[in-house]
Amino acid sequence: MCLAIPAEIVALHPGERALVSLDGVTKEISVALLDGVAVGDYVVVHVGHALARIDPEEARRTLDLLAEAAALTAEGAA
Amino acid sequence: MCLAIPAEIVALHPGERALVSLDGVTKEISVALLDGVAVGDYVVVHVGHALARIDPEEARRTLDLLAEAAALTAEGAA
Amino acid sequence: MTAPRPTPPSGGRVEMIHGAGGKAMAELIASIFAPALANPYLAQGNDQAALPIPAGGRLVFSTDGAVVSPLFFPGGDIGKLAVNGTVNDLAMAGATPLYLSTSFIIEEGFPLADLDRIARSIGAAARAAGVAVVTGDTKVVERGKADGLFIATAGIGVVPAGLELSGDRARPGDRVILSGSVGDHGVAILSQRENLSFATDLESDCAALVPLVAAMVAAAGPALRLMRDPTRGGLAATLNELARQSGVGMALEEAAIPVKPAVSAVCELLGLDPLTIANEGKLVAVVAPEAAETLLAAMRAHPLGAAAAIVGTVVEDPRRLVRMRTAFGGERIVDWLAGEQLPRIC
Amino acid sequence: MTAPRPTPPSGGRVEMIHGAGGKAMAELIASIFAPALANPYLAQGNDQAALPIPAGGRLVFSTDGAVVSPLFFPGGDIGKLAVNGTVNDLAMAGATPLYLSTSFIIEEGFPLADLDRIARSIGAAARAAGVAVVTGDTKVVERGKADGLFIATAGIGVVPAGLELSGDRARPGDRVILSGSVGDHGVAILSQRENLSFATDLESDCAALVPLVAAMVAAAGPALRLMRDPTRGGLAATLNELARQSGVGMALEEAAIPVKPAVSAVCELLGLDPLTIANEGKLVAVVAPEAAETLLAAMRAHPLGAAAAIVGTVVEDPRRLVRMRTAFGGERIVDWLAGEQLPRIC
Amino acid sequence: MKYVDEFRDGGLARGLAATIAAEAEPGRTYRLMEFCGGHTHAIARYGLEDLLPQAVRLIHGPGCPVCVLPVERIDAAIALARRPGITLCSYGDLLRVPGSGGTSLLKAKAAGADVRMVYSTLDAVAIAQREPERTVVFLAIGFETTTPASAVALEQAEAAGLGNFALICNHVLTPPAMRAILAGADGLAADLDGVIGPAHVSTVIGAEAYDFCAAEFATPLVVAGFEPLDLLQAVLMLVRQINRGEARIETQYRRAVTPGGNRKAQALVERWFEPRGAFAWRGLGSLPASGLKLRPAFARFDAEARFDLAPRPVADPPACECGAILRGRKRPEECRLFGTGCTPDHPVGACMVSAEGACAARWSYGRFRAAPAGQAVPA
Amino acid sequence: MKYVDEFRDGGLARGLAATIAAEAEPGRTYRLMEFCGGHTHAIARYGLEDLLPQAVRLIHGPGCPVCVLPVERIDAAIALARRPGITLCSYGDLLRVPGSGGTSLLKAKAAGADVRMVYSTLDAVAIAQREPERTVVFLAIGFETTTPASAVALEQAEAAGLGNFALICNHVLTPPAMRAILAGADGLAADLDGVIGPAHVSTVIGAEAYDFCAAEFATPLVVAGFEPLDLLQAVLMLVRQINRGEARIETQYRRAVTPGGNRKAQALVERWFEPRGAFAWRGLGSLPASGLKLRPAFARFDAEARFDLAPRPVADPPACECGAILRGRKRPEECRLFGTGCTPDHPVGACMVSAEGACAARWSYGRFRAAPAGQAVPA
Ligand code: SF4
Ligand code: SF4
Ligand SMILES: [Mg+2]
Ligand SMILES: [Mg+2]
Ligand SMILES: [Mg+2]
Ligand SMILES: [Mg+2]
Ligand SMILES: [Mg+2]
Ligand SMILES: [Mg+2]
Ligand SMILES: [Mg+2]
Ligand SMILES: [Mg+2]
Ligand SMILES: [Mg+2]
Ligand SMILES: [Mg+2]
Repeated sequence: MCLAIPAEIVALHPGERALVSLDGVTKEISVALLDGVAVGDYVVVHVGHALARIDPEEARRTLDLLAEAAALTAEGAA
Repeated sequence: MCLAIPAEIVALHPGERALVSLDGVTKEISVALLDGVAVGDYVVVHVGHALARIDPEEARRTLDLLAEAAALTAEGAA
Repeated sequence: MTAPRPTPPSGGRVEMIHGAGGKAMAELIASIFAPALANPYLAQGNDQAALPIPAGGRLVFSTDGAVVSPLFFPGGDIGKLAVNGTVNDLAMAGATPLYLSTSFIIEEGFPLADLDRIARSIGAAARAAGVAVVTGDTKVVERGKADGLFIATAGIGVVPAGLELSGDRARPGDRVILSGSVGDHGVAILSQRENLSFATDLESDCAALVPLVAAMVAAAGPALRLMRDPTRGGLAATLNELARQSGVGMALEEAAIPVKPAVSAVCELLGLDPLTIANEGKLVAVVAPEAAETLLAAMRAHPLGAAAAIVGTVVEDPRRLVRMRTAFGGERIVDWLAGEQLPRIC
Repeated sequence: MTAPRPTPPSGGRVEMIHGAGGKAMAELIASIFAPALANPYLAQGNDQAALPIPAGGRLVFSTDGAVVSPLFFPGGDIGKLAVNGTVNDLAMAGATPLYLSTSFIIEEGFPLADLDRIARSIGAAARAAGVAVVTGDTKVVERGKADGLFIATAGIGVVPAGLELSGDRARPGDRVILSGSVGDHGVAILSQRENLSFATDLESDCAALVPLVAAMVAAAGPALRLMRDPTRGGLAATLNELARQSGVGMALEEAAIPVKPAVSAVCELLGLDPLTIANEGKLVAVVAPEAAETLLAAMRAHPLGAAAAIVGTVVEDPRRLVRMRTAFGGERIVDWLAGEQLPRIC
Repeated sequence: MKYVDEFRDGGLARGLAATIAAEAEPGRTYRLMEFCGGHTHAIARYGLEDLLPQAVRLIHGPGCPVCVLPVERIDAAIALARRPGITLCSYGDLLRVPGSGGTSLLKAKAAGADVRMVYSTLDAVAIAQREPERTVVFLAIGFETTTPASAVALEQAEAAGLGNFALICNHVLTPPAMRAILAGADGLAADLDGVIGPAHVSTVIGAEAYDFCAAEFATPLVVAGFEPLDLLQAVLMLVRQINRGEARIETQYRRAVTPGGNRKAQALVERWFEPRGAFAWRGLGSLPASGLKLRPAFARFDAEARFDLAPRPVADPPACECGAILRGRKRPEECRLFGTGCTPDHPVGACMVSAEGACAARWSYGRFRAAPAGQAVPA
Repeated sequence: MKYVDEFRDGGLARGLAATIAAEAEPGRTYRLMEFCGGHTHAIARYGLEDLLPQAVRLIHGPGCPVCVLPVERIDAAIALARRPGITLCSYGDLLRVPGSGGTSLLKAKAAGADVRMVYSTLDAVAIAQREPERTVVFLAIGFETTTPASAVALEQAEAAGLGNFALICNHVLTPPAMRAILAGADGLAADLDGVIGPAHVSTVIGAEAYDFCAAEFATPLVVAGFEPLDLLQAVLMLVRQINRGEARIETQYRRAVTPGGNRKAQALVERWFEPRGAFAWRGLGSLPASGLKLRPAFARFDAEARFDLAPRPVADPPACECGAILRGRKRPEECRLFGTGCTPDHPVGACMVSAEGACAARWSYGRFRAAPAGQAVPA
């Protein structure tokens, strides 16, 4: 039910709507729940609404932590 | 368009309606256009309405005249 | 009618999921179609049936879509009609029908109990015609996108070498034989239409003509030119088709064409011509004149041809007209139906 | 695409009279179906086609109903789908498809120009698959009683003696080969549904698998156990069917299963599993392990199998489960679709 | 079928035909117009022409209400049927009639309009009751036979207080059309020796309604039943009158027709309808007081008033000879479109539209008969 | 797919799993509840159990709004859908959920009710605009993730002045349910060592909303994304907290979740909805202030008020162990109906209803795993 997926804003449409792209698949969604959405932003899309903006910096940091944790043991490093 | 066929009244139904029979095929029709229709009467049915009562006596007379006319020549008598 | 089988589903309805290719569809097939149609080829359980190749002769292949409304009618139902519609088209080539396929298109919400009844009717009709339903397909469409149920059947038969029946083989002088009364099926269907609201005891003639055809082929041999079942469009359409295909005319005798009183009565009431009304268990045969009486006798000896009659003669006519001497003594053309609107009858 | 033909009807619509068995129907057939499908068997002009009996082997017979919505979609239309739906079911038995029948159920008001376009698509698909549409049937139902057009096809093919492919022949140790990416057809159809409103370049994979199958049979011979096309219900349903039919389990490798990025993306957006989505130009083969690489190479050499992959192994499992090692490293069951509601896709 | 089969006896027919042949005077032609499409149809269906002597020539009149309905009224009905919320009901005969530009009610139905065939007027009322969210318009058509059925429907709609039922009135009257033909409306005198009067129209209006034929035009008229023996008997009665130089109104169809007709039906029609100033007939043009409309008091049931239907006159097809045919001056075969450009599948003119039309009956039932000299027989 | 594929890397997963295994202390069990059905689904879909050491036991929580919706509310929606003139719209997940007596919205649709699947709330508003003659009722369901979408739909309906749009509010709240589980609502203490907090709920309500877990129940919680690496990382974070004896609220899913959440969404929800006194959860019973309803000022959009829906409570099926499963006290295999009387095709209890339910996920994705001792493995 809480299925949501990050997608890139590729165009802003009138009426608080935007076109998002997910690997080339495009879909019009509502961005009424987010202020200041811009083309190039990644947003979390849930039942046709953008719920949250993805913070690229935080994403990078999380991946760094992941890689670090995965490398802690011999198996992970293999 | 003026297709009509004689059928026998076999039952009277409420609401100025009646069941007619034509060689065992029965159909409900309106008898709103004829007063005093009775079971056993033959009526001329047109688009679901009884238009006229058949007069058996006149029918017989017409057939007599027909038979008579048909018998006038040698070919007719053959 | 068949061996004991699981109690048919009651109260349930077909849902979209029954057509989605998953477990619900498999269960629908297993609970309704498999027991009703059981035979070893169907039991192969593949998306196709592998069948022995008949020895000798030619294959005959035909299809029919059944879209009748109502689905149940006096003398039959859509299942029986779907089987016989194809079986008869095979038989008209002189073929022995062997295998049928059934393609079901079901409207969401269709009662499972009705589907079960129709499946059993298909099974019974197939057994009666000596064919096996060996493969099938089931689709479900949303409510409002179909009319309860449509069934398309296709069939394979085999015709022995040397027997060549085709609509182009009628020749001047040939006799036209009709296997029985016309209009029974169409009028039985019409009697079920609410908006026409008439009542009759008449039943559809829906039947597999296979055994009658076997008797005819045995009796007339190569003198038999062709057969065709006068379904949609009735006898009028069939004879006009044949006249066109063979490049001949036809001369009919109205008095020889059997019409049941109830059919005549309904036609008078509604302004229809019995010759344009559908039949589902009748055939027209064209036969060389010298074999006509033999063939007629053979047909009359069979229950499906008890009322058979020679109804006309093939004549030369570059205009390919079907003419008829009326019972009244005059002559008229029997044309294709120009455009009367009848309810769906097959 | 074909020889010059009468200009297709424009602006007109199918009326009830086109299904009434009279002249209007004959004209519809003559102007639309006959030129699009032309072949000598169809030209016999009877209600059935008489065909030469193939020499040797077994007959294969199958049917499919096409009820897809929309009727025209990226990569195909209902006509192409109807042809390939049956052709592929024949090919899955290793058969060479020879003859098709087509049964049209048309909704009153259907544009004649669309019907013409679909008829030509059927003709093109049949020629591409090497089959002839030899017989047919046309019914028209009232507006609101169908969804534009349904087409049921049935087909006859012949399989050479000695080639026995069947869903019950998978044995533990056999390899499972998939001919290409999954989900293309279903997602292409979904992309056309207004209420889902997403856009993609993806096209349906709708294709006749006949030449690929010929190459496979040539390459693997009797080591080929079975083939099946993962249509409705997708790869998941097909593998579960096969597991059930053969009494085995399957062990899949998720990483080996080709899925196009657009298909993955749509599935993520809508919460669907690509393994449950319909394909119309893919097949699953089960092959003895020693022939797996040879077969794979033969498949990859053919355009229809360019992305073929060994996706799993048949295993012993009394519970007949289809299990999958996920790309992530865990394991899970690949079950039949329990009940997701997808639009009508085939 | 009682009162039917007796009047279809082929044996009697041969006798009657012989009598007619015997009584027809040598060298004389009896040009008899059957006014009514029902008669036209019966003549064709039973092949009566084969039974009559050459001397008797049957001329098909304008008595098919479907045939004579002007195109603009079909156009108006189609336009109304296409409006959302409207359910247009009519008798099956009318649905195929071509309007302008090759359209028809059936084609409009195929294209999505809610058009329904009904068997009876009362079916349309029932639809209006069953589907209160639809506005049900009955496209009424017909001669005096059929008008009372429309009146009964209106009575029922009124009694049920239906606000969603209305009627397009195309009812027409027999006597004015007959008068126009006998008078030679376009200045040419009708060349008729006698008239076969309508069967079922006459059950309603009575035989007295035709007195003017004899009185004003010195033309004999016999009201005849629709069965083939009825027709032959009427022909004999006319031949006899003509031979004697008489011009009387007789009734052959006495089993159902009285001099005064069905007074109850007449009263009902009178309550609901009144004559129009003029009404256009395909093939005949505009004829005064020849059509009916709803009385203004019932405007709420009058679709023409309610929906502002303003039929825009459409000219009859130029090559069509219907006018001459309906007046008995030409035969269908003499039209150059007959069977080539104009057939029952693709009718051009009024007479080819319904199975009761002169051209359609000729084509569908009788085209095997010899074509006139100098004209190829259409295949 | 950016921000997706990176978090599905099987290589990193193996490393992370090894680290978790290495850090899990011998002899200790880590009982971690993933509250959210999205996590439950991801665990099953990626087979995460195979990657985790025995010591880590994942317990499926009640975070599937479809699963926990009480039967009586489905019954009420079905009854409403059956009324003429009503078009009932909902997300696909909800349509299959069984109501009383084996019915469901899909079965009601098959039987003729106008039930439509929509992808978004706005589709339902669009239907109401396109079909003004229908009354469109959106059957709203979902946690805090989904509620804002309902609020946006209501905003649009209000702006468009739609009189034919209403909503049945079944929106529920995460914190009260979590509190009930941690508190042991039925008197039994929850036996949990840590909680994996919702991903998308938290984008809306923010991580601070879970402070009570640590403060009141001394239970650590990590808000985690729905991708499998997110989950593994959250497990590692929890293991580490537990090892250290900590109980803090952490956020693994920092790329989308902030401490305060989406204030705009919160404000919109606040405008339209208010908490109910109590709301019944299948398996958990009635929980105070755990559900939302439309504010009385918006009664015109409230289908419960407009159509007098009075859901009649239906007892949970007696043999169903959902309550114990949702509290982490039993595993699906320990229910005697699991896979026999209760399957995703024919669900009996709440947890078998949606693919995100604990029992359904176990059955559909994981039933090959060893059954508990003494219990036959269902085929
Ligand atoms: S054949 Fe056609 S065009 Fe000619 S007169 Fe008759 S109706 Fe008119
Ligand atoms: S298996 Fe079914 S009955 Fe048992 S706990 Fe799960 S949902 Fe409830
Ligand atoms: Mg056929
Ligand atoms: Mg047939
Ligand atoms: Mg046939
Ligand atoms: Mg199939
Ligand atoms: Mg048929
Ligand atoms: Mg098939
Ligand atoms: Mg197929
Ligand atoms: Mg298949
Ligand atoms: Mg057919
Ligand atoms: Mg298919």
